[in-house]
Amino acid sequence: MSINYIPRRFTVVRDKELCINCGCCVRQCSNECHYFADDGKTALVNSNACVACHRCVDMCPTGALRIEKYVCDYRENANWTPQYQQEICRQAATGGVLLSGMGTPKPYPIYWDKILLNASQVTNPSIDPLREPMEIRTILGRKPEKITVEKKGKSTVDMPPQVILETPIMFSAMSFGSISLNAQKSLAMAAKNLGTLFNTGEGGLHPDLRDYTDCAIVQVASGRFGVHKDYLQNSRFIEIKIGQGAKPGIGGHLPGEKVNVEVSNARMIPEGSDAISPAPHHDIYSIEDLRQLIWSLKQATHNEKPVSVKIAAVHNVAAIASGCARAGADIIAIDGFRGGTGAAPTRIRDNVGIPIELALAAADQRLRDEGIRSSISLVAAGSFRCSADIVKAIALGADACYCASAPLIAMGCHMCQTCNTGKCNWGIATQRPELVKRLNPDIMHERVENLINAWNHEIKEIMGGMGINSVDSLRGNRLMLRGIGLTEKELEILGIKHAGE
Amino acid sequence: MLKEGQIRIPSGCAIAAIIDRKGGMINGSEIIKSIALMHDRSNGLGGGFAAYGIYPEHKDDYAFHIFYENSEAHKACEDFLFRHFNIDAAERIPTRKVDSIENGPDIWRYFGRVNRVRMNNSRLDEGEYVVQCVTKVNSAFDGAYIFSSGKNMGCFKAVGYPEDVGEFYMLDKYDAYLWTAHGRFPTNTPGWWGGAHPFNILDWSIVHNGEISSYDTNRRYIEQFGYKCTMQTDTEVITYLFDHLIRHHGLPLNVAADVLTAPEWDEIDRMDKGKKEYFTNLRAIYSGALVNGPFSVILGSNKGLLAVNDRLKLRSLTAATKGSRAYFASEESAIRIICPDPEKVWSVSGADPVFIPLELDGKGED
Amino acid sequence: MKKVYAKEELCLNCRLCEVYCKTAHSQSKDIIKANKFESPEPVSRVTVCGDKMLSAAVNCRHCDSPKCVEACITGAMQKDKKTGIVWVDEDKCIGCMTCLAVCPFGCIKTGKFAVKCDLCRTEDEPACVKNCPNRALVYADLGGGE
Amino acid sequence: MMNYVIAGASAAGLACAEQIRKEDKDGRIILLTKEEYLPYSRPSISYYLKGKVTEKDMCLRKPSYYKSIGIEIVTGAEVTAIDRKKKTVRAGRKTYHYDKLCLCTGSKPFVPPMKNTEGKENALTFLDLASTKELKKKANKDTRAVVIGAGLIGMKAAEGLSKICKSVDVAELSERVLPSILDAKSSKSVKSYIETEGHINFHLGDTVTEAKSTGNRITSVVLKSGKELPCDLLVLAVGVRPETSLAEKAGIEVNRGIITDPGTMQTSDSDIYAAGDCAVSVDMLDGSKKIIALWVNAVRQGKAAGSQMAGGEGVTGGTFAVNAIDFYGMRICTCGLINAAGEKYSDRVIQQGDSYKRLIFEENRLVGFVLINASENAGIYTNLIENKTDVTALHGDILGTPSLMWFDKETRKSRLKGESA
Repeated sequence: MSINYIPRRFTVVRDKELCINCGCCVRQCSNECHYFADDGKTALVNSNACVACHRCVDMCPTGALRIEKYVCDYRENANWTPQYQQEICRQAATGGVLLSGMGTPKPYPIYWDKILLNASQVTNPSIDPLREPMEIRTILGRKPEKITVEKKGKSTVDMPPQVILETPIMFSAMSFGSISLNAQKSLAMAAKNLGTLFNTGEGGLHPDLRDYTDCAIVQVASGRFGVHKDYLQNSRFIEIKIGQGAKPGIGGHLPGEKVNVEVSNARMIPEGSDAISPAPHHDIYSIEDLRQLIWSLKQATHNEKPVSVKIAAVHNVAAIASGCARAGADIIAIDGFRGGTGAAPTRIRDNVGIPIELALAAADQRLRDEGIRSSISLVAAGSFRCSADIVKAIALGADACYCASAPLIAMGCHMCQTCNTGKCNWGIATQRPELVKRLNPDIMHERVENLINAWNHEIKEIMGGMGINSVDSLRGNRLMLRGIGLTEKELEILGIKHAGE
Repeated sequence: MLKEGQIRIPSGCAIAAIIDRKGGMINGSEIIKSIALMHDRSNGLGGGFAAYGIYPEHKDDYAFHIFYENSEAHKACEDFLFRHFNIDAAERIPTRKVDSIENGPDIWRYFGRVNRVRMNNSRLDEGEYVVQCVTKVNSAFDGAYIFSSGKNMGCFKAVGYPEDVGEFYMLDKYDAYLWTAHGRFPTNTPGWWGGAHPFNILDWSIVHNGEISSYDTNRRYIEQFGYKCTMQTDTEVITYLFDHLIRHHGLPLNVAADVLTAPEWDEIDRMDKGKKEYFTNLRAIYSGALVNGPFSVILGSNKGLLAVNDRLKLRSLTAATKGSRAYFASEESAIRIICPDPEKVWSVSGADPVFIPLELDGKGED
Repeated sequence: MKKVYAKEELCLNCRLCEVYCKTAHSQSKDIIKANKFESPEPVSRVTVCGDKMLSAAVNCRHCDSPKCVEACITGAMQKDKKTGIVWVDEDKCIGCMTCLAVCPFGCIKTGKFAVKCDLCRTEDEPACVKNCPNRALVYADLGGGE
Repeated sequence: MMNYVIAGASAAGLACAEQIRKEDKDGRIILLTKEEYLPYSRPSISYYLKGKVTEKDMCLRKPSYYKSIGIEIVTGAEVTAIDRKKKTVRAGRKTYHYDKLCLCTGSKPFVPPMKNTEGKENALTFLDLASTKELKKKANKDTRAVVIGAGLIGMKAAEGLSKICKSVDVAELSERVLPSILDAKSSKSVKSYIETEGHINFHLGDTVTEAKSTGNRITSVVLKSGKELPCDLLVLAVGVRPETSLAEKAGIEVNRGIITDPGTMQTSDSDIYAAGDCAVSVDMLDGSKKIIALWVNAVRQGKAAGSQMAGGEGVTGGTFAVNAIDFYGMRICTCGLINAAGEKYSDRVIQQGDSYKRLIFEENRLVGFVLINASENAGIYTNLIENKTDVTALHGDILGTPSLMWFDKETRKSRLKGESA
C-alpha cells in the first residue's frame, strides 16, 4: 500500500451508550464507513471514506452518531494552506484535473449579505399579506413595446408566447444523469403544484416525466443530448445553455458508468458511453450564430415556445446579455459563479466568473440603458439561499430566480460536494438503483413545495413590509436596497445607495 | 440640505380639483376655498394650482412659467428659450405680497411657439421637442426651472400653504374650466419652490397625494425611454408615465389609468376571456408601470380630468358632481364647502378611475 | 380494514421499522432500553427481508381467512371480528408455533409466545409506518380483512 | 328451519358449528359433546400437565360465546346411536332430530395388549382433559413414571411428567422417538437433547409386556427386553385410533376411519358428514388415504362439512401434515412427506450447531421438511409445498431463511398485498 499523504477529513464518532447496533448506518452508507464486526451484530466505524453527508447521522434512530472535523494540524502557513497541499498531493497521485461538485465553497464576497432591505414606516403603510392580496405572479417572455387596444378592455396586441409563473422562483437545470430520475421527478411534481417550472438540463426528458411537460424547461446544450422535435415541443420554454456559473467556458462530462439504460434513452446516446458536452456549441461561434439557433428553435416549435439563453456570469456579462437579447432571446438567464454543478474542474469552479449580484445589476442596467429591458425577461441564477436573496435579486432587476441547491437541500443534500462520485447517499446525484430509491418523489415533492411556499410567504411578507403588493413593483426597485460595508464602486455597480443615505 | 432631485422626499398631501366639462368658467377663489379647508393636511412647505383655460388670448401658444434664482440663470434660460421658440410675450407673473411667503425666486412667464427650423432639424415631433427643451433647462440650467409648459393652462406653485400660494399668485383674478390644487406635507424642509406641486409637462399636470412604493421600479422603467426623473418625486414619475403611455404609446387616458392601477390577478382570473387577455397583456407589457403603494392622483389636461386611486385604496379621494361640474378632494368636506348640495358623492375606488372628459366644442382643444 | 402495506420499490433496507416495532412492543417503550437492556428481548413483528438492492418489510396481512387462526390449537390466535386484527391471546398461547408453520407470508415470530403484528393496537399509524423514513410502508384500507 | 346436529365438540365440531352459523343465520345448531367441559384445546393438555396453562385458558371460546351466536351446546352428551331413517341421534336419554348430522367423534386411545394393566388405578391414558387431570393428581415429586410410546402424545406426556416426577422412563417399540414426525437422523438428535434436558430414560425398540402390582396398583413394569422398571404411574400413550364405532353401528362406510368425499366431507349417507380425526383424509402430496390427525386438518374439514350442511359450497383444500412442537425449548417443525422414500425423492440437509434443516423434494418441488431450531418463516416452505411451487424458479438459496424475495415480482406484489398465498 502506498502512502496516502492526505489525512482523512472527518471522524465518525459512535456513542456506544446510545448505539443499539441496529445496523441502519451499516446498510445506509454507500461509502462503507460503517460495517459489522465478525459477530454480524456489532456496528463499527471506519471514517476514512466519510464525506460528511450525514446520511448515517440523520437515519440513526438513537442519535448515536456524530461527525467531527478531523483535526490534523499542519505547520501554520497562510499561503500554503492545508487545502492546497492536499490538492497537490491528490494531483501528484492521479495526474488529473481536480473535480468537485456543488458551488464554490471559497469565501468570496456574498453581496446578498451586504444588502439590506427597506420597509415602510408612517409615510406609507406596510401591507399585511394575510389580509391583502399579495401578488408574486411573474410572466416571462418577450413583450411587445406597447399594447394596442381597440378600446378599454379589448386588447389587439399580438402577444408572443408568455410563461406565467405563480412564483418568481424556478428550478434550475439539473439533468437526468447528473441527478436521479426520482430527484428530477420530485422537482417536476413540485413545479407543477407550485405553478412554476423545472429544467431538464441537457439530459433529455425521461418518458416518466411526460405528465410534467407543461412545467418543463427543456435545455439545448452543446452536446444536444436528447434534443428532438418532440422534446422541444413538450416544454414550456426552450433554453439554450451557453454556459454555467460553476464552470464558465467548460463543457460537461457525464461518465459512462452513470449512463445506464434510462439515461442513455433520455439522452439518445449509447449505454455506458461518456456523455461529453463540448465547451462551445459547435454551431455557435458568434452572436449571429446564436441568432440562427434561436430562430431555428422557434421555427421548429411554430413560434409557440419562448427561447431562453443561459449564460455564465463572466466579466462582460452585461454586453453579452444585451447581445443575446438582440439575437432574439426572449429570456436571458445569468448564472453566477457561486452556482452549483454536478461536477466541475475545481480550479474553474473556484476562480472563473463573477458573482450573480454584480452580473445581474450590470446586465439589468445595461438593458435599461439600451431601452430593451422591458421587452425581455431576465432570470438570475447562482446560489439563492433564502427568500431574502430572491427579494434582493428581484429588486436588483431579476424577473425570476433559478434555484437548484436549495431544493436539493430540501431533498436531503448536505453539500458534501461529492456529487461527482455517483455515490450520493441521499439518492440525488446518483444513478445506482439502491441509492435512487432512497429519494421518494412522493415525499420530496412535498418538501420542495413546502420550501418554495415558505419562501413565497416570506417574499410576500417582505413585500408587504415595503408597502408593495405586487412583485411587479419590486422588480428593479433598487431604492428598496441599501448596501452595507460596500465600496463606492460596488455600490455604483449594484446601483444602490449605502445604508443611511 | 438636499433638495428635490438630489434626494427622494416622501410627503403627505391634500389634493382638490374642480372641472366644468362644458367649459364653463370657475373663479380661482373657489378652488382656494376648497383646498384651504384641508389646511391641516399640508405643513406650509408647498402648495400649488393648475388652471386650464386661463390664457384664451394665447391659446395656441406654449405658456412657460419659470422660476429664476438669479440673473445669470434668467439670461441663460431666456437665450435658450428664444433660440428654440418664437416667443411673443414675456412678463413677470403678477403676485401680491403675502407675509407667509418669502424668499421666492423671480417668476416669469413666456408665450410662444416652437422654432420650426430647429424642431425639424432635431427630427422630433413637437411634443417631444418641447419636452426635451424643458428637460434641458431643468437639468442643465442651474437656477432656472420651467414649472409649467402647456397651452392655455398654467401652474402656480410656491413654498407655503396652498391658500397663501393662491393669494400670492392672485388666482382670484383667473377663471378656468379646470382647476387642480395641492397642499404639501413633505417630511423634510427643502424649501424649494420647484418641489411644490402640481407637476407639469406640456399640458399634463398632476397633483398627487401619497408615497408610491414602486417608485424606483417606475423610475427605472420610464427612464428607459429617455425620461430623466430629476425631481425624484412620485408626482414626476407618474406624470412621465402618463405622458409616455398617452403620447408615445397612443393609449386612451382610461387605458393608461388601467396600466397604473391594473386590477389584481385574483380579479383578472375571474374575468371573461377578452378582458382577461386585455389585463394580462397589459400587466405583462407594463409591469414596470404598475404603481404600487398609497396614492391618489388627479391628472389635469385639456382633454379632461382623470382621478385615480391606488389598488388597495390606501389614500382617500372623494368625488362629487353637480350639473356640468365635478369636484374632487382628499376630504369630502372640501367639496361641500364649495358645493353644499352635490347630486352625487362617491369615494373613488382603486379599481375604477374616474375620467371627466371636457366637451368644449373645440373651444379649448388643439 | 386498514393494514400496513409495504412498497418494495421504496424500501431502503434500513430496518428502522424493526427497531421501532421492537420499541413499541417493549416493556419500557424506550428505544435504548428496549433495544439494549430489556429481558426478554422484545421481538420485532415486522421483518425486512431482502438486501440493499431489493427489500421489503413484511408483516402480518391480517388475512380474511387466516391460516394461523385455523391452525391454532388453543384458540389463542384470533381474528377480531370488529377490527379485523389477527392477534394472539398471550394467556392462551402455549408457544407451539403451529401458526408459524402455516403462515405463508412468514409473519409470525417466535418469542415466549407466538409474536406477530397487532397494528400497535392503535387507531393511529402503527410504529413501523410512522417511522418509515421513505414512506415504504403505508397504512391504508385497500379492501378486505374485515 | 334446518336442524343441525354435531357429535363431538373439539376442533372439527366447533369449526363445523361456526361455519354453519356463518352461512345459515337461522338454523338450529346442536353441538353434543361427551365431555363434561365446553370445547377446549385438546392439544394443550400436556401444557396443562406441566402447568403452563390454566384450565380456563384452555377454553377455545368464552362460555357466553355459544349462546351469543346461537349454538346449543350440550356437555356430557355422548351420542350412542344414529337412526338414519328417523334422522335422529340418541345421546343419553335424549333424542335429537337432525336434518344434517356431522360426526366429529375424534379418536380413542389405542391400548396394546399387556398383562396386568387393565383396571389398575395408576395406569392411565393421556388424551383428554379428564385423563390429564387424573394424571396430574397422581403425579408428584416422588413418582417414578413410565410412559409407553414415544410418539407425540407419549413424548408430550413424558415432558410434562419430567417436570413433576422423580423419574420418567419411556418405552417405545420403534427404534426412534417421534417416528411420525421426525426422520431417522433428526430423531436421534432430538432424543439425545431430550435425554439431556429432561433426564428421560428411553427404552427404544422395546416395550412393556407386563406389569407387576400390589393390589390394584402397579409397582413395576417388565419390558420385552426383560428389563424391569419400578413404576408408580404408567401412562399408556402408544397411539390413537379413529372413533368410528358409532358410524359403523349406523351402517356408514368405514375403513379405518369414516370414508368421506375428500372435498365435501359427506359420508355414504348424504345427510351425514364426518370431519376431524375420525375421518379418512387424502394426503395431497402422495394421494394416500390416511388419518391425518391434525388440528388444522380437523378445522378445515369441519368448516367444509359445515358449509356443505348449510347448503354452501365450502370444500377442504389439499391436506397434508404440518406439525410444530417444542420440547424443552427445542423447536421442531415438520411438514409433508418426511419419510418419503423412492427414486423420485431427494433431499437437502443443512446442520449448524443445534439447528437442523432437511428439505425433501419430489423432482423440482418441495414435498416435506424437518426443521429443528430452524423454523423461521417455515410457513413459506409449507406454502411452497401446498402450491407445488417449482423451487428451481426461486431466487435465493432454498436452504436459507425462507424469504419473500425468493419470488418473482408479481408474486411479491400480491403477497405484500396479502392476496391468496
